[in-house]
Amino acid sequence: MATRKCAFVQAINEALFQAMERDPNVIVLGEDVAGGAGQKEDAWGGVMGATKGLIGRFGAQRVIDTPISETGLVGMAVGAATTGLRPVAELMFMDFIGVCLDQLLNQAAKLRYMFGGKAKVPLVVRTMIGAGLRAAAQHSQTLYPMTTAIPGLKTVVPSNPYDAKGLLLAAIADDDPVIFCEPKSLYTMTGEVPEEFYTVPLGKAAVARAGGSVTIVACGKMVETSLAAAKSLAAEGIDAEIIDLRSLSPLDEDSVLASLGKTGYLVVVDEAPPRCGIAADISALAADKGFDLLRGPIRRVTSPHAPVPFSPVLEDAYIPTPARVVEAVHSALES
Amino acid sequence: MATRKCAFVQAINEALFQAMERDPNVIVLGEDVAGGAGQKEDAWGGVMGATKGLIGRFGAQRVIDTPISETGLVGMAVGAATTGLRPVAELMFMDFIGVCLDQLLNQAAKLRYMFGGKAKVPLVVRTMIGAGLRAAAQHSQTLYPMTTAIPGLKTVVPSNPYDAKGLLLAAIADDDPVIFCEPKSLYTMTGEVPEEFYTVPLGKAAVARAGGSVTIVACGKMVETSLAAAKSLAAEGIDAEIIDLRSLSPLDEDSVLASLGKTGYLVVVDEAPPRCGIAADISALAADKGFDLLRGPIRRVTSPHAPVPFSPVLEDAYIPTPARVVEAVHSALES
Amino acid sequence: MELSRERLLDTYRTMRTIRSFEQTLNELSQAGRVPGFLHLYAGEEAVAAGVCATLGADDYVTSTHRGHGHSIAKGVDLNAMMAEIFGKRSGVCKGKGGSMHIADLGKGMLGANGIVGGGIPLAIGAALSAKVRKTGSVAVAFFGDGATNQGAFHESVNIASILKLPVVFVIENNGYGEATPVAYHVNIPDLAARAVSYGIPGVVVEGMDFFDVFDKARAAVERARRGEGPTLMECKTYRYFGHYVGDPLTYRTKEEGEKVRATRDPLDAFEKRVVSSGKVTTSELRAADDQVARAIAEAVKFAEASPAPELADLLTDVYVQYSA
Amino acid sequence: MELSRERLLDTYRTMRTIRSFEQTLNELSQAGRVPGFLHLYAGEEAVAAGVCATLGADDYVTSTHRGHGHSIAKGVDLNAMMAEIFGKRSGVCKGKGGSMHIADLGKGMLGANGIVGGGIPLAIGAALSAKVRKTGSVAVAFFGDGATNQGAFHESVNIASILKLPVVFVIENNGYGEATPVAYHVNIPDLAARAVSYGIPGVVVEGMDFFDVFDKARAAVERARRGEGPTLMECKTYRYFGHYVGDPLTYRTKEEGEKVRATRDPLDAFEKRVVSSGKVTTSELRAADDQVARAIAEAVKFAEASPAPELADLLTDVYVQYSA
Ligand SMILES: Cc1ncc(C[n+]2csc(CCOP(=O)(O)OP(=O)(O)O)c2C)c(N)n1
Ligand SMILES: Cc1ncc(C[n+]2csc(CCOP(=O)(O)OP(=O)(O)O)c2C)c(N)n1
Ligand SMILES: [Mg+2]
Ligand SMILES: [Mg+2]
Repeated sequence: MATRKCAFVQAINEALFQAMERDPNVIVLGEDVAGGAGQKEDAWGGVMGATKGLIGRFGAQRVIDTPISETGLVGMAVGAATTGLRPVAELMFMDFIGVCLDQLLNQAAKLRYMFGGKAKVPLVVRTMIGAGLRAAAQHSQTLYPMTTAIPGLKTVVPSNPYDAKGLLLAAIADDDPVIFCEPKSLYTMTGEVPEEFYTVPLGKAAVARAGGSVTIVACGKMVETSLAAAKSLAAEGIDAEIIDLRSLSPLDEDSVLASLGKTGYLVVVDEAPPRCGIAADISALAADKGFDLLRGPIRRVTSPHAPVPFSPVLEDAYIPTPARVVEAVHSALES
Repeated sequence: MATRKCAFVQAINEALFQAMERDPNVIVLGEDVAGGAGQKEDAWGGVMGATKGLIGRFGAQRVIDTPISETGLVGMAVGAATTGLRPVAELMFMDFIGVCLDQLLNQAAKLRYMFGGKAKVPLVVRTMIGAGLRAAAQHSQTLYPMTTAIPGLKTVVPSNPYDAKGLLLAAIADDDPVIFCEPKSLYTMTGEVPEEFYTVPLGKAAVARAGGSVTIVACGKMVETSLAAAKSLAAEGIDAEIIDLRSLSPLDEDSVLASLGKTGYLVVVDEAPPRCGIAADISALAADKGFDLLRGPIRRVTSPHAPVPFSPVLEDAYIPTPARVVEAVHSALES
Repeated sequence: MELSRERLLDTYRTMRTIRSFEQTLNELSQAGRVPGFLHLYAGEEAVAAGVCATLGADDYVTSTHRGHGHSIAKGVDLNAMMAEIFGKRSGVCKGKGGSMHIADLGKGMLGANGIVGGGIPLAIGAALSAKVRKTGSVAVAFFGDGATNQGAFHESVNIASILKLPVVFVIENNGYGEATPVAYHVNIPDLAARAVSYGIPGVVVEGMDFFDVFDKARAAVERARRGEGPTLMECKTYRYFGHYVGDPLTYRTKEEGEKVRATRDPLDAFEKRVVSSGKVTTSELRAADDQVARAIAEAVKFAEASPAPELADLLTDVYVQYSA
Repeated sequence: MELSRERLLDTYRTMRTIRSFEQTLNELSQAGRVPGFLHLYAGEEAVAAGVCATLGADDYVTSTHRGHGHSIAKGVDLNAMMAEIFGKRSGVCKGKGGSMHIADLGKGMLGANGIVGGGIPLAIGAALSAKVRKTGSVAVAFFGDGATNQGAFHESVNIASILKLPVVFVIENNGYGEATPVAYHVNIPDLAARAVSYGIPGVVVEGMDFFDVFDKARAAVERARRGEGPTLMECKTYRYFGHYVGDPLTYRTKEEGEKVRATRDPLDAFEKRVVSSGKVTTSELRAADDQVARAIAEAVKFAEASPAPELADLLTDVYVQYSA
C-alpha cells in the first residue's frame, strides 16, 4: 500500500471520507461537523477540522450540523443506526457525555439484548479525550473507563495515525456501537498512513515495543509516554515490552498475558484517575489469570484522584510522565 | 441506645426525619418524594415509601416534588448545596443517572476544585441500585463504579438497616457530594436499629465476619451473599473473613490490606459487571500494595458483561450467588 | 366516517384487545402469576389505535414503559407479547426484555422504553433514516405528559423541526406522571402549546375519541410524509389503572376515574358512534369481543405453556460480534 | 434616565472594563502569553452590565464559557480574574479553573461553566436556596442562544416556573452557537417565545442597549423578588470576536460585524445617550477610559508577576474532607 506521512487528525478525516464513499448509509452528524457555512469550502469541519471537507463532498443530507443537543443528536444516531443507517456521531469532548449518557448506557448498549437480538446498532461515536491543552476540568477528561464498563458498547482508543484510520474504518464497519476515543493531544502527531482503505481489527492489542524485562500496558497518548520511558529504561539495561491495548472493549487479554508470561513484571499506565479505571482493570486481569506469571507487584501510573487543573504547571504534574513510568518500573522490579 | 427491629427502608426514612429535624437547611427533593397528594397523610412518599410522612411533617417548602426532570432536579440540588442548603435529592433508580450525569460529573464533583476551594457542595443523592426485582435492563443496574471513578464525589453503599441509617446521617452531615446507593432488594431486610441519631463514618469498612482462611470483599447486597457463602465454607472448615466496604469512595484500603495480611487469599464479590468495576479496583489495590501478602490469585465474582435480563431464570443466573462465591474461594485457595 | 366497515371492526378489535390484554394482566399480576412491574394502558386505547391506524407496516413507532397498547396497535403478535411479559423464551424478545422492553422491528415497533423520554430521540433517528434513505416512512414517538419535562423531549423536537424530519410527536396526557398531576408539573393548560418553541403545529386532541385522534394523526402523518416536518399532538386521555399494578391510587379520587369511565370511555364512545352510523352492528361488536377474549386466553395459555429461557441465553445478544 | 450620574459612570466603567479586558486578552492570547482557550465577551457588554446593575451583592449569577463579562459586572476583582486566566496562584480560583471556570461565591458569582447549559440548573438551585432560606436573593442564569437547545434549559425553566422560584433566565442571543447561525439551530424568530412552554413572561430585549436591558431586567428581578416566579429574557446581541480566540470566522461576513460595530455598539450607544442627556460629559467618560486602561494594565502586570501554583495544590480542594 502507498503510504505517506499524515497527521492523526487527517487520518481520521481520511477514514471518514473513505467510509462515506464506500457506503451511502454512512452519515456524519454533530455540532459544526459541517461548520455553519453550509456547502462552502472553508466551512469549519468540526472544531478541530476532523470532518473538514465532508460537507463539500457529501452534502448536507449526509453531513449534518446539529444544535447543541447531545441527547438529541446521539439518540438520533442510535435510532438511525437501528433503522438502516451507519451514523458516525461526534460528541465533541468526551467530557460532554454527561448530557447524553442515557442514550448510550440504556439505549445503544442495551437495545439488542433487551430485544432478544432483533436489533443491531452500527453506531460510532467519535469523541476527544485527554488533558494537555490547558482546557481545564470540563474539557480534558479521560472517561473511557465509563464506557468500557458498559456491556453492549465497544470502546476503542488509537495511539497513532495509522491505527486511528484503520480502527475508525473498522469501527464504522462494525455492527455494534463503538465509542471511538481520540486523544486530542495526538491530533498533530504524524506517522505513516496508507492512502488506501484498510482496517485494524477491534479487540486486538499491538506490541508497541518488544522487550523482555517488564510489561508496560497503555493506550492512547500513554503509549507515547511509555515509549519515552522505555527509551530511558533501555539506557539502564531494562528492556520494556509495551502493549498498546487499542481496544479497551473487547479487551485482548491474551496479548497482555502473553507479554506478562515473557517478563513477569507489570506496570499499567493510564491517563484516567485511578479508581475503577483501565489500570485497575488490567491489574485485576493479571492478578487473576496471570497470577502465576507475576514475579512482583503490579504498579499503576495514573492521574491522581482529582479533576484536571487548569494551570499549566499543575496540568503537567497531573498527566503521567515518562519519569513516573520509569519510577514505577523500578519499583515493580525492585520489590 | 434503644434499638429495635426495623426494615432497611424504614431506617432510611428515619434518618431523613432526624436529619430534617436537626437542621432546617436539610431539604428533600425528587419525583414523588412527597407523592402527588400534597400534605395528605397517605401521600406516596416515594415509589418505595422511603420518604413517606416527610411532607406531612415538614411541608412542601422542604419536601419538594419535582417534574420528571433529573438534570433539572439534581442540578437544582447542586446549586442549592453551593448556596447554603443541604439537599437530599432522590434519583429514583441509579439507572437514570444517564439523563443527569453532567450535573454530578462536571458540576457537583468539580465546583470546589475548579473554584480553588471556595465552594462546598454538601449534597446527597439517594438512589436505588441492583437487580433481583424482575425490573429488567434499565431498572436493575449496579452503577456505583461510575461515581466511584469520579474524583470529587463520594460513594456509599450500605448493606443493612443499621448502616443505612448511620451512613445516610453521616452523608447528610458531610460537606462533600455523596452518592448514596440503596440496594433495592434489601429494602425489606430487617435488623436492629437504634432509635436515636447516630452516624456511621464514611470511608470506614466493617468486618462483617471475622475469619482467617480467606478474605472476601463485598458491599451492599453482596455482603449477604458472601455471608451465606461463608456459612457453607465454614461447614467445610474454611473460615472466611468478610469485609463490607460500606464506602467505595473514600475507600478503606487499610481494612482490606489488614484482612489480606491475616488470610493471604482474596476473593472480591460485586454485583456490577466485571470491567472497570469495584472488583477490579480492589484486585488492583491488593496486587499492588498487598502483593507480598498474596498467596494465590485474586478471584472475582461479578455479574457477566451483559445487561440485566428480565426473565427470572436469567436474572437469577445473572446475579452472583453464594454458590459462585464458594466456588471462587475454592479456586482461590486451590491454585 | 369514511372508514370502511372492515377497518372500523379492525379498529374496534384493536381497542378491545388492548383493553382485555390489560385487564387480564392486571388480574394475573395481582395473582402473582406474572413477574415484574406492569404499567397498563387501559383507558388510553383510542390514542394508540387512532394513531397507528394512520400508519403503514414500514412506519416506525417508539413507545414508553406503558407500551402494550402501542405494540398491539402496531400489530405485534399477541402470543409473543404475552410470552415476553411472562419471561418466556417464546417471547418477542426471548424473555430478555419483559413488559417494559417489548419491541418488534419487523413491525416497525422500536421498543417500549423504561426511561421516561428515552424513546423520543430514537424516533427522530428513525425519521432521519427514512429521510436519508428516502424510504417514505414516517416515525411516531409516543410519550406521556410527564415526559414532556425531560430534556430529551425538548432537544428532539427542536432537531426534528430544523431538519424537517418525518416524525409525529404524540403526547399521551393522562393527567398524571406517576402520582403527580399534570397541573402541578407544568404551568400551562395545554402541552400542545410547547410546539411554539419549535415553530411547528401543536394540536390538542380528544384522546378518548378514536375519530378525533385518527383525523388529526392522519393530517400530521401526511404532513410528515410530504416532507413538511413534525407535528406535536397532545391527546387528552386517562389511565384506568394505577401508575403500576399495585399503585394504591391515593392521589386521585375514585369518583374521578368512575366519571371518566362513565362519560368518556373510548370503547363505549366508539361503539355508540359506529353503531349509530349504521355501519357496524352491536352483534358484530359482541362477536369481536368474543374473538378477542379467545385470542387473549390463547395468548395466556401459550405464555404459560412456553419454556423459560435457557441459561446460555444470558450471554447471547449482547453484541453482534465480540472478539478480536 | 433615572440613574444617577455616579451610577451611569459606574456602568460605563463596567462596560469599558469588559471591552478592554477582552481586547487585551485577545492580544495576549494571540501573542501566546496566555494558556488555554478563551471565549471573549466583547460586543455583549450591555447585557452583563444591564442585568447586573439590577442586582445586589447577595444576588447570584451563573455564567458560561463566555463568562468574563458577567464576572466583571458582578464585581469580581480584576487582578484576581486576570491572574486566574494566566493560571497563577493569586488567581480567583488559585489557577485551577482558568477562564472557563472563574467563580467568586463571595460576590454571588457561581461560576463560568464549560458545559453549554450547565449553569442553568445551578441558578435555579441558588433561587431555591433563597426561597427556602427566605433570604430575598434572586438568581440570574446567563446563557447563549445555542444553550436554549439543551435539555438542561428546558427542565430548569419548567421547574422554576412551577415552583415560582426567584430567578431570571437571560438568553444572550449573539446570533451564533460556535459557527452555527441561530436561524439554523432553531425554527422561530424569537427565542423569548419559548417562555410560552412554561407559562412565564418572555421578553425580547435590544441587548446592545444598556437601558433596554436594565429596564427589562429590573422588572424581571422585581417580579422574581416578589415571589411571582421567573422571566425569560432574550437579549439580541453580537460577539465581536470569533467563538474562541483563533476562530477563522469563516461563517460570517466581515461586513456583518463591521455594520454591528458601526451602528449598534453598546458603548457608543450608551455614550451618545448619556452625553446628550447632559448627565455625564465626554471628558468624564474619557477619564473613565484612562482609569480602566490603567486598571487592566495593572491586572496584567499583577498576573504576570504572580507565582505559579505549587505542586501541592494539585491535590487540595478536591474534597472538604476525604478520609475515614
Ligand atoms: C428518566 C426517568 N425518570 C423517572 C422514571 C420513573 N418513572 C417511570 S414512569 C414515570 C411517570 C411517567 O409519566 P408520564 O410521562 O406522564 O407517563 P404515564 O406513566 O402517565 O403514561 C416515572 C417518573 C423513569 N422511568 N425514567
Ligand atoms: C454540552 C456542551 N456541548 C458542546 C459544547 C461545545 N461548545 C462550547 S461553546 C459552544 C457554543 C455555545 O453557543 P451559545 O450558547 O450560543 O453561546 P455563545 O458561545 O454564542 O456565547 C459549544 C457548542 C460544550 N461546551 N458543552
Ligand atoms: Mg402521564
Ligand atoms: Mg450564541
